[in-house]
Amino acid sequence: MRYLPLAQADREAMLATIGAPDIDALFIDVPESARLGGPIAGLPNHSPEMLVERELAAMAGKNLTAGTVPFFVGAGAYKHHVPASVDHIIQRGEFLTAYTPYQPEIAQGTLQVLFEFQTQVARLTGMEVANASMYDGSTAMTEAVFMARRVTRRKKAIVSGGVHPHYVAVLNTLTRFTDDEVLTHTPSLTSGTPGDDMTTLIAAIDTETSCVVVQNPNIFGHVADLTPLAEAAHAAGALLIVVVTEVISLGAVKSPGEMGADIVVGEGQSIGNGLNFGGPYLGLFACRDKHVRQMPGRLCGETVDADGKRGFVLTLSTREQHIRREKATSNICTNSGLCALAFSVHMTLLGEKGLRQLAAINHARAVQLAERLARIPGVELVTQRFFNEFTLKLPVEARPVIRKLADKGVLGGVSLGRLFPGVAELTHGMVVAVTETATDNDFDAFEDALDEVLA
Amino acid sequence: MRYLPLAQADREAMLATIGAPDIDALFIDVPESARLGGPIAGLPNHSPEMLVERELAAMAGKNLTAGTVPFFVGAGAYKHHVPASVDHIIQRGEFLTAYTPYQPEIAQGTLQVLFEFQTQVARLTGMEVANASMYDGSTAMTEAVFMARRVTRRKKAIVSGGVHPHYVAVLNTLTRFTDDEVLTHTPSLTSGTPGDDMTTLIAAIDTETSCVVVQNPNIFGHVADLTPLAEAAHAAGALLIVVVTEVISLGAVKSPGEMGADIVVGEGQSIGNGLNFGGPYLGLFACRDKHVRQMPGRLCGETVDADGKRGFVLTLSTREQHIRREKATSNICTNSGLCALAFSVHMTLLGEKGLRQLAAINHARAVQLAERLARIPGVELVTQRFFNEFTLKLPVEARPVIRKLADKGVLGGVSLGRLFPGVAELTHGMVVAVTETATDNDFDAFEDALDEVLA
Amino acid sequence: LEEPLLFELGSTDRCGVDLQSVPEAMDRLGDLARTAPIDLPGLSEPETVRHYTRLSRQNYAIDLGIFPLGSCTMKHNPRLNEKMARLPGFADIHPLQPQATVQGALELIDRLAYWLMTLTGMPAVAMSPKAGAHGELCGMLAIRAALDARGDSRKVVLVPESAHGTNPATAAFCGFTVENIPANARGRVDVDALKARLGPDVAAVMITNPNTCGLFEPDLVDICAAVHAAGGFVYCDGANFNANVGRVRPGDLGIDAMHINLHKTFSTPHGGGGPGSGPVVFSEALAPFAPLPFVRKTREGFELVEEMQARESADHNHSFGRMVAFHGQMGMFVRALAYMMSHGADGLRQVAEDAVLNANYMLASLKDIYTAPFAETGPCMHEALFADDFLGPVGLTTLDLAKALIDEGFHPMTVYFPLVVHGAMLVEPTETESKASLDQLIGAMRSVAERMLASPNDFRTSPHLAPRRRLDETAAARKPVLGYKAA
Amino acid sequence: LEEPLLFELGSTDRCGVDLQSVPEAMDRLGDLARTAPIDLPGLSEPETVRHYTRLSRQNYAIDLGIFPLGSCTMKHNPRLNEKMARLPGFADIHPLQPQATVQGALELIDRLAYWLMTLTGMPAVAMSPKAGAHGELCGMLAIRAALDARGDSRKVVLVPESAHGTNPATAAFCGFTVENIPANARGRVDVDALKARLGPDVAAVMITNPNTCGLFEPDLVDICAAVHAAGGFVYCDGANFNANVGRVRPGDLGIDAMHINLHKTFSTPHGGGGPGSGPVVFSEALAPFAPLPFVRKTREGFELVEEMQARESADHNHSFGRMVAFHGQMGMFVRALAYMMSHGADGLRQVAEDAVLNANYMLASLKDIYTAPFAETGPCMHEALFADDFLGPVGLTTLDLAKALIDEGFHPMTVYFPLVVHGAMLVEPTETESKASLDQLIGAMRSVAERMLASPNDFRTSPHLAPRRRLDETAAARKPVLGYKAA
Repeated sequence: MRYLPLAQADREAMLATIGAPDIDALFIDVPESARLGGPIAGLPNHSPEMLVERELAAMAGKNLTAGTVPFFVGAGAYKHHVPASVDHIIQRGEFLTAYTPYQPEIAQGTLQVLFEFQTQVARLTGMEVANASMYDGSTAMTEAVFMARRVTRRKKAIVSGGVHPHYVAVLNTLTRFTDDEVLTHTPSLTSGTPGDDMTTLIAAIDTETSCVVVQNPNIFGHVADLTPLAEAAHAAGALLIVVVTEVISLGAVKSPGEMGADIVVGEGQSIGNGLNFGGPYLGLFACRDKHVRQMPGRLCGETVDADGKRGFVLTLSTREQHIRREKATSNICTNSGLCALAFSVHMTLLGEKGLRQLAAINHARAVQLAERLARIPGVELVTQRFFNEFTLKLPVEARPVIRKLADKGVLGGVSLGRLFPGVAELTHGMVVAVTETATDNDFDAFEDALDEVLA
Repeated sequence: MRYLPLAQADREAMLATIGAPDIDALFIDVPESARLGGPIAGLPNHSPEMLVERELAAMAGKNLTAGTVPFFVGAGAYKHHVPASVDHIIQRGEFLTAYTPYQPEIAQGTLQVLFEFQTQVARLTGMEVANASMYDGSTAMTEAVFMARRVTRRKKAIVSGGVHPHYVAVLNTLTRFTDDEVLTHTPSLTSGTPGDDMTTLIAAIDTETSCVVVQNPNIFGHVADLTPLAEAAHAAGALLIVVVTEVISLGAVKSPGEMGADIVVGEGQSIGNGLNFGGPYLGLFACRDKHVRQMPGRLCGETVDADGKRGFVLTLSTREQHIRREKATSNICTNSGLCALAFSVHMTLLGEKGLRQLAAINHARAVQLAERLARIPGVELVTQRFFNEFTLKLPVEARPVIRKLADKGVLGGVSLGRLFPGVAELTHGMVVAVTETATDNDFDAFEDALDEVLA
Repeated sequence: LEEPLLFELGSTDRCGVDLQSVPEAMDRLGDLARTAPIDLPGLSEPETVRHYTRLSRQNYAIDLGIFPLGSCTMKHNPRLNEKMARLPGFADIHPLQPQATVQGALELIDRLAYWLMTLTGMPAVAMSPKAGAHGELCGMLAIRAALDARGDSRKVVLVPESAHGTNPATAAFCGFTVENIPANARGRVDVDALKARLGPDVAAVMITNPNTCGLFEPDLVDICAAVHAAGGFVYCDGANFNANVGRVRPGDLGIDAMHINLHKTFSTPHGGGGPGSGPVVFSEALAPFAPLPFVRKTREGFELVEEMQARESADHNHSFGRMVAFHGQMGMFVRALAYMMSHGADGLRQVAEDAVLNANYMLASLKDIYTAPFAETGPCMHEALFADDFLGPVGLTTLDLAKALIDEGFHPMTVYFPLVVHGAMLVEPTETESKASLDQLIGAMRSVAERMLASPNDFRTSPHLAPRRRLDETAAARKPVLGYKAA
Repeated sequence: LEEPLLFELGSTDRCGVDLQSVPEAMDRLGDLARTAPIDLPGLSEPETVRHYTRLSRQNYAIDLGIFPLGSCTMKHNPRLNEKMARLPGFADIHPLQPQATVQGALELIDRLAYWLMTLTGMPAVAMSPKAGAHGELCGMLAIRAALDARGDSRKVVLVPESAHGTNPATAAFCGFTVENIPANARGRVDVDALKARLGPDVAAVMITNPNTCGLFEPDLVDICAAVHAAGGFVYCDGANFNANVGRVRPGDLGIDAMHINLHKTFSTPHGGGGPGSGPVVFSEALAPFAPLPFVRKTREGFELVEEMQARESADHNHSFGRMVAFHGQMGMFVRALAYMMSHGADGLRQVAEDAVLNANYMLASLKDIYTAPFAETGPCMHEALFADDFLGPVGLTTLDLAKALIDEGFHPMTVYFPLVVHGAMLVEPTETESKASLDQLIGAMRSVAERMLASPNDFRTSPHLAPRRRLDETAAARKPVLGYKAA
């Protein structure tokens, strides 16, 4: 077995050193009723690498790969081009096979990367400080709500109808057994601003409110000015939590920080990370300096060593569960270290100049496609102010349309019916994402296919 | 431009340091008639990584990839499964982007690998010493002939008809303007041993003969006992050069060293390296200790450093052209360092146990297929004693048969007509290679397709 | 050469990518366009590769040497897994594509689920949790939901002293009250104390098995029966499943839920702190409460069930809901399945045996010098536990020993964990270390210990040979500097 | 920790692969089966990965820092190139597949050939040579074949003193007699001496341009005309094409043949000593003699012409034959084309400009301390040449300086080459170094030089900080140990 270095002779010599007659003697604490006499039934034995590869490749081959078709699926995960050097770097054994940097003297590589990552995320979101990443955007958002509760000592969270419904579902799950109150809004396409009306949200804020949670661009692609909301929240002593699921938008859209956010959470997948059928992804979490000790997740901080040289360590671990146990700020333990590295490398390659240009391309291409599709009879462009994703209202239910598009080899968008089951008003809606990877031919194919399906 | 770090401001500052008014001032030595005023016409400007990737992937997509079809093509290049860890290791920046180890103190990684490689090759071929690799098997064979000339001070090389015709062609090219005499033999399928008869070869040896060159297994797959040939050559004061194009065979077939070879050359591609449409490949070169100073190519040797620690250096460079200039032992300069690394890693993963098992699988599978195909009416199995490759004589010309097989999605072998243009007797011959990668389904597909094409 | 920070190297107008030019189109952002400087420096590709390559070399890693962190299970990460996870058919598919276009992905999840259920002997599994602690949360939420479903408001969760810190944190997060259960002198749960505490207010017991001292809980079958009899559930922390896999099916012990750290037992890479993946297996009693989404095999193929409202499902009609935005850590699933298929049933059994053998070999080879609290109670499982009592006379500690090992070229073991042992050193070699590698580490540990006892003053300020000397963690926490600010 | 040799780590029964069991079949090898031990040790996969990872870390590499080896052109190797070369459509096709099944591969070769011809301004190119020296051989064989075709038996090849050592070696290999031509005081070919030597016995002149002193040969047009007038050919060593690419087309200078090192100019990785790739461009006069095989575009697609006997070809009917078994270094072709397409015509011009700018910046920044033999004759091209005269007074040499630079964390420049300068130090930064990187190297070179002059005795035994101290090369050559033998 190729991953096991012990030879039979080694095993025997080691048992002799231990003074055990055989390997079974080392498992004597296992209750007799639970001892297995041999390999577990129902599973094949070990397999050559070539055959494992062949079997997995066959499974992979049954999927329709994004890169091989006109592709416009978004709604929280985005197909962007990732430079080859990113993957090269994250495959360095020293990054790939290192553990959490608990011995900082021999983990400065990972630690400096995290320090740089934190700085990049803080600047990108317009905030003062960011953590070393979390599982994904949805769990980061839930952690933000809990953090707001700790900061404000209030229990009521107001959640915009424009927030990704899966994120809201995660929040609902994790507050189901706590005494948190989560006030959600059912979105609507009929208002000028798909999602919900800012005035409704503002009206809901009261002195019990710990935070208002809003996504920008929201799940419908709509981009809003959050300043009035921030002012209203702050006036009531509440925090504004802004969710960003398409992080490339921060190269074109005014940052949450500039609009008054207190906590920014996001999904960082778009930079450096592939689609991966939903994971692993990268939760971003940034806030203001004054709240840092209430922040969840790992933090890397600068310090000096015994010689006075600059170095980095994991810090403020007094907030963490392995020390605080039941009083920890969060249940979250690992971060997404390798995904954060990929993000940071890609972000470094882009720099501000590249990020702005990439965002501008995304925006321009989305505008071009939106205008083309809106010309198809019966199709209405619902989102007017958007970044690289917009909502179309179709003359028929969107879900079967998307299936028919797929049959024609076009992956055309996400139906709002799938995202919001049970909200009848939304079933005709389709969210379409456009990135730099879409070609003019892809546009033609999409337009033609949609035309045909709707005809 | 993503690979160029200088910013415009850097360029200006540097010109100022140099004291040059502009970049053109640095090119003043270029004759005016040859100065280009701007980018060369006829070529596109720089292109984003995404677009380069797309364009090259489109070209790659036009090829029929070996791994996707029943595949039986050999004749000097073989499809074997290479473990994923091999490619991981050769992509380590410290191996991939290092230069020839001219400063040994900071190149011990490459040097130790070469030292280990040399040892592996020597043991594999049954010889005493091996060099650090050459371009490919064909150039290694030519170098061996020149080496035999240096050792024996004779000019006549006798080349078996069983040697890969491309190898013979290379030898002919490089001796075209020298006073070497190369005596080649036209192979025949009619003798019991396809290639040529041992007695004919032995008869050709005389006291002018510097070397006899023979391939084992030969181009027809035939495996011969070379001991009588070695004895005859040595009796006449000539060297026996043995060529091995399928290096996996050395896990099953008695080594050239055991059969009396003086020089063994080979193509190492089968271990660690992909098909790559013919290159880069890996020339192997091994010989007896007593001839080492006449050996071409780079050599890595053990020594000690100033502290007495074991270390490795390139050695015996007095044979090399950068020192000897026109008196160098060979024109060859670079080796195939990275391919040698891949070979060495794969060889290490295999070890003797794995190599023997792999060779046994190859042999058994080839025997199975040969017996199946030989049952097809009109098909004759010409090679009786073979390793993983054998020659079939078809009732019709082989070249069109192979094209028709390809149309049916089976890459079925190499026609002898392609390898030996102009030798009428061979046009019905097809060389079929079978490795561990061929499945039973592949066998079925080949048999059915050949049956149909010949029907 | 010291590697500067990116912010000291790069500039906002430097760029390591080439992009298409921006096409002509109407701007739809208006006054919401970002105009203020962001101050994100860029580098060309050569500078980027070099920056990160240099940084990487300041890390220790399993590719460089043994990483004997107890409870962390740092084993070899096969390169095949990396290759498979990068197949475009897995890496380049979107979680919201029509299900008909991702049948291979759903098949893979279903296949992995089958392996996990078979290896644990449990009838159900939740795939979406993103890490071990997230898996614990999933398990405890299911227990909470199951209790609620029967109208039972029990609130107490019993946790042994030696539990992972995450256990009490998770229980608290689900609204439970945590009470500790002491360990006995043999390093196991005090069964009598536990049984005595059971009652109608006890919702669950959380047990780590093998426990954090690296010992198998021999009374677990008995404990499970007692907890069940008292109307509670047993959550098993599966972080240490590497010691059992293929030799013991946790389901045969009677537990109700257990998370599995794919990176620990099934060799997905840790990557300097994640991503992890923490599927949770459930007993029949808890299966109906498992989270969404899940994969179901139907006659037409594989179905991803994303919501309960719209359809009937006998098994999952009480699902407590969604834990993550999409379907879990697909990239880790591919790696774990590649590993499982490579090892097979026979290989995975060998994994546990070699892991346990290696740990006992370490224990046997060092217990004459190192304080070994439970060495006399019998063999350990996959971890050998030591303590620093033997250093007491010379005034040195576990920390000093760890830092001294760094100077020997090794990553230290886990230190000061478990908390139940003073100055604990928890050594977990894993099954992917050779005897030669263990002998090297044993040699270094013996040599360091001997030298520490002989010349203690040489060891108060180690390491000396690492990229950094001891770092001032107190200063870092007192006045945190968490991002770069230009001087 | 020192890394042992594989032969000290492994054993013949250890194995890092799992294979199918051997199927039942008749043995057809009989008494030719290999039965004696081969003594090839194996390792498990974890041990293998660790062995090579550890070894790799004893290497310096471009990914770690500037690699200023003059004449070697160590530039950044883009990772896109590696990715493209691994596309199965390129990496997993056999050289002898039917041509209809490899049209994309032939297209790629044709496309690369077009780029090379366009960039050099030459009408033909031979793709198969496997390295620079092999390309030289190809060029000289073509010249020999062209002379033979016209029944001309000229034998003398003139080579400037400053030529690469490979030049005379190659000429000798083709049966030519080599004569040296001196350099003038400005480091260029002495044109008068060369012209004086021309005559009916001179077959060819081999010139390196830019030459090995890093200088452009300003009289090359003139030289070519004179050689042609005398009935000879001009071979241009293109190893230094990186200095010209996009700014000068060698064809415009009048040369007849030039090899191109794809790894030097077009960034295919050097890999610790190869594989290289050395295509050769030809003038109209030499084109018909180019080697087989070659790719030809036809109406039906691309054709690989493998032999001349069977078909008529006006262009190649005098081909001198085959140089390699198959079609050349496909893997390198893919990388080089990816690089060219990435840079484009504008980017390649910038490559030459930045390479020359960087070299002149090095020269300007160091010439006050370092002896700079030709600094006063004008700008250099892509390499800055220094000499160790300035160290003479303190009894130190170029070698000492090189080893001292190792202790500063840098790879030294090329030393003792070109031979025409005493204690030569040839510094080639390449265009992929940033100004910051150059400033670091300049700082180190200045500091080392100053300290060497001030305290020469500190520098006679450098390096001290590398994985090894100075190695005994004499002992290695006197009694060569070229393979491992068990003690």
